[in-house]
Amino acid sequence: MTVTADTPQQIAADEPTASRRFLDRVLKLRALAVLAVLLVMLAATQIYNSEFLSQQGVKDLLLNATILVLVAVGQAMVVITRNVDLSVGSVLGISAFAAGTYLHGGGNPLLAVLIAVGLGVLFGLLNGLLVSLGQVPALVVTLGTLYIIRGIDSIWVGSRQITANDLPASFVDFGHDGLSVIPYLALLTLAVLVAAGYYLRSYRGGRDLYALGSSPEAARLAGVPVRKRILTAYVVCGALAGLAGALYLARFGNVDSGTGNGYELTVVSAVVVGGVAFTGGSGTVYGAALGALLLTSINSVLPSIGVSSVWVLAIDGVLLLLAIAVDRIVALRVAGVLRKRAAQMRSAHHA
Amino acid sequence: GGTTKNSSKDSGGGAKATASADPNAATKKGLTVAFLPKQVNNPYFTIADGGGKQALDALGSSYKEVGTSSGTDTAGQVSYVNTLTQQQVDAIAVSAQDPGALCTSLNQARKNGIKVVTYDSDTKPECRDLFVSQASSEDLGRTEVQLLAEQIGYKGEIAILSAAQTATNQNTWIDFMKDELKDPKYKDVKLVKVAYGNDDAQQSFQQTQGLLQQYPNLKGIISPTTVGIKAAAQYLAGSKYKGKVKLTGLGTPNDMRAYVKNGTVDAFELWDPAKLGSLASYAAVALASGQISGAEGQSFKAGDMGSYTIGKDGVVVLGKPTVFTKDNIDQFKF
Amino acid sequence: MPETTKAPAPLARLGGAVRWDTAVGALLVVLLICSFSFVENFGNALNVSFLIGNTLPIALIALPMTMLVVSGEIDLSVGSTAGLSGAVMGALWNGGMAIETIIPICLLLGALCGLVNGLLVTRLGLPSLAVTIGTLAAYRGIAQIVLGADSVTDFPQQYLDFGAGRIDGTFIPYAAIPFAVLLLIAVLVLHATPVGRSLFAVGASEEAARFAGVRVRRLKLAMFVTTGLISSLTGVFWALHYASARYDNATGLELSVIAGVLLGGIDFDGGKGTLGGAIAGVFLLGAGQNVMSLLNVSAQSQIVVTGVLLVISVLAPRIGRQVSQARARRRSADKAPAALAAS
Amino acid sequence: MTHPEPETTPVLALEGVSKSFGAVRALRGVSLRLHAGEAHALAGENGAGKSTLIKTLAGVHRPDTGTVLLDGRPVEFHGPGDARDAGVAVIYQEPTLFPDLSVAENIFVGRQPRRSLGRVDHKAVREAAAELFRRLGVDLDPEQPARGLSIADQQLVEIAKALSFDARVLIMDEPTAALTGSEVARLFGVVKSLREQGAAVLFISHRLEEIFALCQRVTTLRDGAWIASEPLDGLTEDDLVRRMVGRDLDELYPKQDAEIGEVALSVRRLTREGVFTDVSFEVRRGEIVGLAGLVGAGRSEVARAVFGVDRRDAGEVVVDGKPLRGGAPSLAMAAGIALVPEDRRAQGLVMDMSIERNIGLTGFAATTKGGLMSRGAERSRALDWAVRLQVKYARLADVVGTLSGGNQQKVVLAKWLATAPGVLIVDEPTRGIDVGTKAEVHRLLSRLASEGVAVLMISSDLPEILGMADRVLVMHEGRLTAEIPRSEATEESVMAAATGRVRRAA
Ligand SMILES: Nc1ncnc2c1ncn2[C@@H]1O[C@H](COP(=O)(O)OP(=O)(O)OP(=O)(O)O)[C@@H](O)[C@H]1O
Ligand SMILES: Nc1ncnc2c1ncn2[C@@H]1O[C@H](COP(=O)(O)OP(=O)(O)OP(=O)(O)O)[C@@H](O)[C@H]1O
Ligand SMILES: [Mg+2]
Ligand SMILES: [Mg+2]
Repeated sequence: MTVTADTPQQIAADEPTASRRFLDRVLKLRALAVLAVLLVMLAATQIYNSEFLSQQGVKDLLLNATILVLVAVGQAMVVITRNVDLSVGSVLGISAFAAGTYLHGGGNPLLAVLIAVGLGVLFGLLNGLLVSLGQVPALVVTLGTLYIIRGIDSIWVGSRQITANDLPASFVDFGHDGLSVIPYLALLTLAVLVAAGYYLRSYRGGRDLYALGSSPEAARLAGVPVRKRILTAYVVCGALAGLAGALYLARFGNVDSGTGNGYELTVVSAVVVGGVAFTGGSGTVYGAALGALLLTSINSVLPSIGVSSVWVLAIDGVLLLLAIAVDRIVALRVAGVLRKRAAQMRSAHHA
Repeated sequence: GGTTKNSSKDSGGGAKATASADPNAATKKGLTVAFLPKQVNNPYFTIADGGGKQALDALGSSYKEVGTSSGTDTAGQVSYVNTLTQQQVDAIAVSAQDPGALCTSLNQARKNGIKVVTYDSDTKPECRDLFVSQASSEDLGRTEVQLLAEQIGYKGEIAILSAAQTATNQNTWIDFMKDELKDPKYKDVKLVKVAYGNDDAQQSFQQTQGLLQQYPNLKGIISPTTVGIKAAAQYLAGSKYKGKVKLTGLGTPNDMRAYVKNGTVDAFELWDPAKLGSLASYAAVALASGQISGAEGQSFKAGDMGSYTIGKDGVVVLGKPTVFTKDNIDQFKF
Repeated sequence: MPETTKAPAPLARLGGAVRWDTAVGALLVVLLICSFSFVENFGNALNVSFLIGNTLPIALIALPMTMLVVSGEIDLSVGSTAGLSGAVMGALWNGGMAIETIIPICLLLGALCGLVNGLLVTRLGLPSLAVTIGTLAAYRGIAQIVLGADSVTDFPQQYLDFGAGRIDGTFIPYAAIPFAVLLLIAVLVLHATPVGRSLFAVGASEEAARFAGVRVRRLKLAMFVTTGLISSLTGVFWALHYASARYDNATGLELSVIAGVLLGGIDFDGGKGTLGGAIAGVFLLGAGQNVMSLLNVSAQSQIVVTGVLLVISVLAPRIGRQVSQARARRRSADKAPAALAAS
Repeated sequence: MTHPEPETTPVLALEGVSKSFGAVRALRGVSLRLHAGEAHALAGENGAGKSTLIKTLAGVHRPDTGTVLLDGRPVEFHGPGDARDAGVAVIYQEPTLFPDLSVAENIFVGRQPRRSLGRVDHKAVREAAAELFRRLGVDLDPEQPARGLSIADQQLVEIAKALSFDARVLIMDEPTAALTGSEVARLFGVVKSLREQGAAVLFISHRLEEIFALCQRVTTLRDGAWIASEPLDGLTEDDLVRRMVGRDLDELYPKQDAEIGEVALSVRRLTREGVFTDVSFEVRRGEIVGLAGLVGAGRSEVARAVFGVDRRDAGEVVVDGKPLRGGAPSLAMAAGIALVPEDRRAQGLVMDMSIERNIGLTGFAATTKGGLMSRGAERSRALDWAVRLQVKYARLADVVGTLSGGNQQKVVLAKWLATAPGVLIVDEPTRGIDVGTKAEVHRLLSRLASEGVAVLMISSDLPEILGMADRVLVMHEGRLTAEIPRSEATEESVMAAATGRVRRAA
């Protein structure tokens, strides 16, 4: 899957100091590229349809993104360790329903959120234990738990559903109110995002996640507590999926046994578009969040410029391909430029 | 040469309903009727199938329900038909995910002596004995336009938020809606767009947002699907459009209660799903007892719902839908 | 990776004796025997033909998917490719084209879909997971554009009969015969030709394979094209088998294929597994579902069973290995009390 | 000055340790004592159990029997972390870096200096790494990612990592295998000063002169069994070899004179931008041409471009008078070229595949009948070469990753020699190979040359180049700087060209 010969890093290694700065810029550019695509898309839509970035429009954009961003942040942490959690959709569904059941006919909204998070932690723990203790492929295990949790959910929920009518008004309002255009849900998500980003960047635990994703064998030899770290990543991922479940409940006011079905593919796309490599060890949660924002924005943009929904799916897919392909082409070009520069510098040095 | 569409007109080939029926035959007891809804765990079908079970209990026959947990798993539905054929049930009541895909296996079942009733969503007529329709498509289509037009004062732009683009019943209703709009009294009402939310809460949500952004002057939305209307209502309730943009369509009272009460929605309609299921049971038992064969003009008794007559193409219509408003919604608990 | 350095030789040998793919095959046989004897209606020809017919689409795609996964790549767009070729088949049929022309066109289209995947992966060096998530949406979307809300059902009867019928007097669906041929070809290619060897090498270490003269990109491209081709074949079969061409045919098929292949012991890191195991895994899931339906197990419980099977499929060999490791350690500790005393 | 066994308690010791991997008994009742302030060498053939012993000391393996003693007290290390916490720093035979992390982070994983609130102090990490590189005299940017580092640089990072511990015990498993003279000298300087400060050192190398240069005592292993522990003073290289091999050594550089034939490989003005420029040379049949240079001079890159693994930007390669299209190793193989790459783990072998299949990977043409492979043919082809090269293995179906480092290298050689190449390019062919086998490999290369094969030998082992090559090419910073005939090739002349002190005479 990797093109060993032409990665930008390798070339950059040739001429430390000069290329170093260049590399820095390029790496930052990576996240910037997704951001740029996003901004251009939003701006173009706004030009086409002036309602798009109205107060309501901005609020909607942010609200649409929150749930996916939360789950994508958790997923990114797991993917960075060279694992994956496919069960997030199922966890989201079951914890949303659990919170809803508790709130049904009155209950403390805060406690409901805690219940959802708690359930998420529980499933995260289950996944984490299976993956880290069993040392088995995460893809299989979490595909298994995806089915198991979904099955348990539908057996438990049956045909029941939670509707807005069953929920306290304060909770439902929390789902769409905010500080002027910024919804509370978005603020909460932002806080989680920054916390996760800071932890990954500036704590030993966070750096360990990158290390063990980069090379599990080396991590073991370096004395990194591999199992503990993987467990942590899964627990965080589960907790965030649970939290997302609670927010889903508040946002949509409606949960049944199908909630969150198929969500894993969306989450994985967001993470991939955001530049988190499935081979582990690289990428950031900010990238993943941007990827999520891009994906949900596409789904807001297309209806609001009146693209027939017949076309939406195809355009979605093509845009996703474009996003990753452009990113890759830019990276390859930069690598080429760097190599030539190194050559020039060397011949200058030689002369 | 080759085989083209035109060269093979005589396709299909299911057992056509024969007219040999004895209206006075005794109602058999101890039959097994299997319900195969589009999707198990779907509240709507749970109510409908519940109605079917009650009727079967009353008739002294037994009920079972099987089905897929996804509403678009046609292959799954086919294999359930096959399983039921293997288990030799007496009749199958099925809500088809696809009008054609079930044909082979349903005809296979009928060859094995199993009666097939479709309800809620039909297959091609030659693949079943009877279709129990929730309401005439014409009624549904026209009344929804009437409901909305009234709410917006017969003036302004409207849009439709449907389910999947392939949903057969939705499309029939939408055709009738368009037809209704041709009436001169709707000359100021303009249908600007049909959007598809694929019966997914989130997609329906975003489609509603898109409609409102694309048509800032939108006055009303018709959503002839229970998932769509719920999602649209939830979005409107939390946005600045609440109360300003009217919403109607098909929804269940339980889903919509909160939005009717908080003023997001004035009125919407639906038939009683339990009665639909119940009628399907009566029809299935009547078929299995030999009282009817599915031919036009035959009639059968459906307990306290009275007697029903089979119409053209083997269709039995349940009746007119109920309109729910603030005033009557609390009387309905489904 | 840690396993390879830790797994000692005799255990590897022991692991070799009870390899997971063999175990899955055995499990399948046991399940079939039990079902024949104890489950009413299971054993009759009609049911068996249903079972095979319904599992065939998954098994078909599992053939190239196994090879692709062995080479370290994955294709999630198979269901959409199948759906797209079904949709195109429906649209062309509606347009009055002869079915004998339509089917080759659909197959070509499938190969093209695979080619697009393959080029994006091999030329641009993009991860196949990401690429095929993208084309999963794109191909399905195109199918929707092509056929829209239509559902085409009036294919010629002799073709529908081929898709759904079985050889008179037996339980064997007509379609099982071409499948058997393809299976044989696939087994030979993967396990007895240089191409297969190269696939394993590429999956286990792409760089080492390249240094050994394997034309990695070409090989992968060919695998993607084959996967697309077989997916479209499946799409055509699907439309005939269910007598219905719709844009959403075969939705979610990729997950069933992957579940089966995983259950059959194919390692998604590449470089490991056997086709026999993968096909056994696919049929184990198919037969399991058939039996559970006959036993009136609800769809929800079936999902749980599938999940549990998957988890066990990876945990069981692992636990087995650990148990035998512990036993080996105890044995060698017993053998050497003298050495301990000496220290 | 003699070095009797010190009376003090050893810092770290093994007593009667045995370790088996299934049927393979890698260690059998081995004892070893490491004392503070002493450098201890571990000698033995490939597969003797040296790396296994180290991994036992480091807590990677748990001994089947016997004990590990820390300061005279038995300890049980449950993992590499425990050993590290006890002050044991280890450089493993195969570099184990995190390719995605920066070089600096690689050094300090899990031990990063911290600021308030437990936050990692990124600046301190960077500076500490830079300081370590200064001490080692290495020109590496702490910020660059480890991905793409040459084997030598990787090894240097590993060394820096081990030094950063300020450990009481420093264990090094063939740290010098990839290094050239100057780096080795600097490493020894640092290690000596650590030892003088009281650290205990355990050192493994197949270059005996290094053992004599650095160490005071030596323990020899043979087939997993302890042979001797003794002071190095008074021991000769031959003595040591005899302990290791159990017999006297053949001549190390058995250069046969071969008849030099026509040009087999001709490389003209080959250029890969940013990597090497304008490289032209010829190799004739029967000739062994050495390609020397400092680490990073671009020798491996030239080999890769000739073989077609890397694209070339300009220039041409001609084999037996026919131009060779670039970009595909399969074409090069068809033209009769074989390349034994420098990184056996990443490039030479598919580590998860069996020995026979690895060797078989280059021989499909010979083992395929009617499109299908013959397992028998594959096996006998593999067996033939495994035996010729004296690979030590249990079964040919064993996964190649379980072999010892040196035996893995032999499998790579077998894999390529089995193709009966007309042009053989070997990149560091004897890295990590024990003295006995090294002589074997040399004899083999020599014989191949005499049979008319054109051999291009890249090596960082200068004596090897001088001992084996008919002609020495020297590269410096991506250019050929000298071509020296055997008669004039000396350590001085080659080093002068390699360091750029002389320009290639026009
Ligand atoms: N994980 C393992 N599984 C099976 N066998 C192993 C494993 N590790 C080592 N061995 C075997 O143990 C023996 C000793 O190997 P070891 O790596 O200790 O040798 P070494 O002395 O370091 O050799 P070299 O000089 O080639 O590095 C070899 O026969 C090897 O095949
Ligand atoms: N002077 C230089 N400036 C910048 N980069 C260089 C220079 N010399 C070599 N390189 C690069 O350093 C990397 C490492 O090269 P490498 O060490 O493999 O070369 P080598 O001559 O084969 O050495 P060895 O075989 O001893 O490892 C290559 O990518 C090469 O292009
Ligand atoms: Mg070793
Ligand atoms: Mg080199």
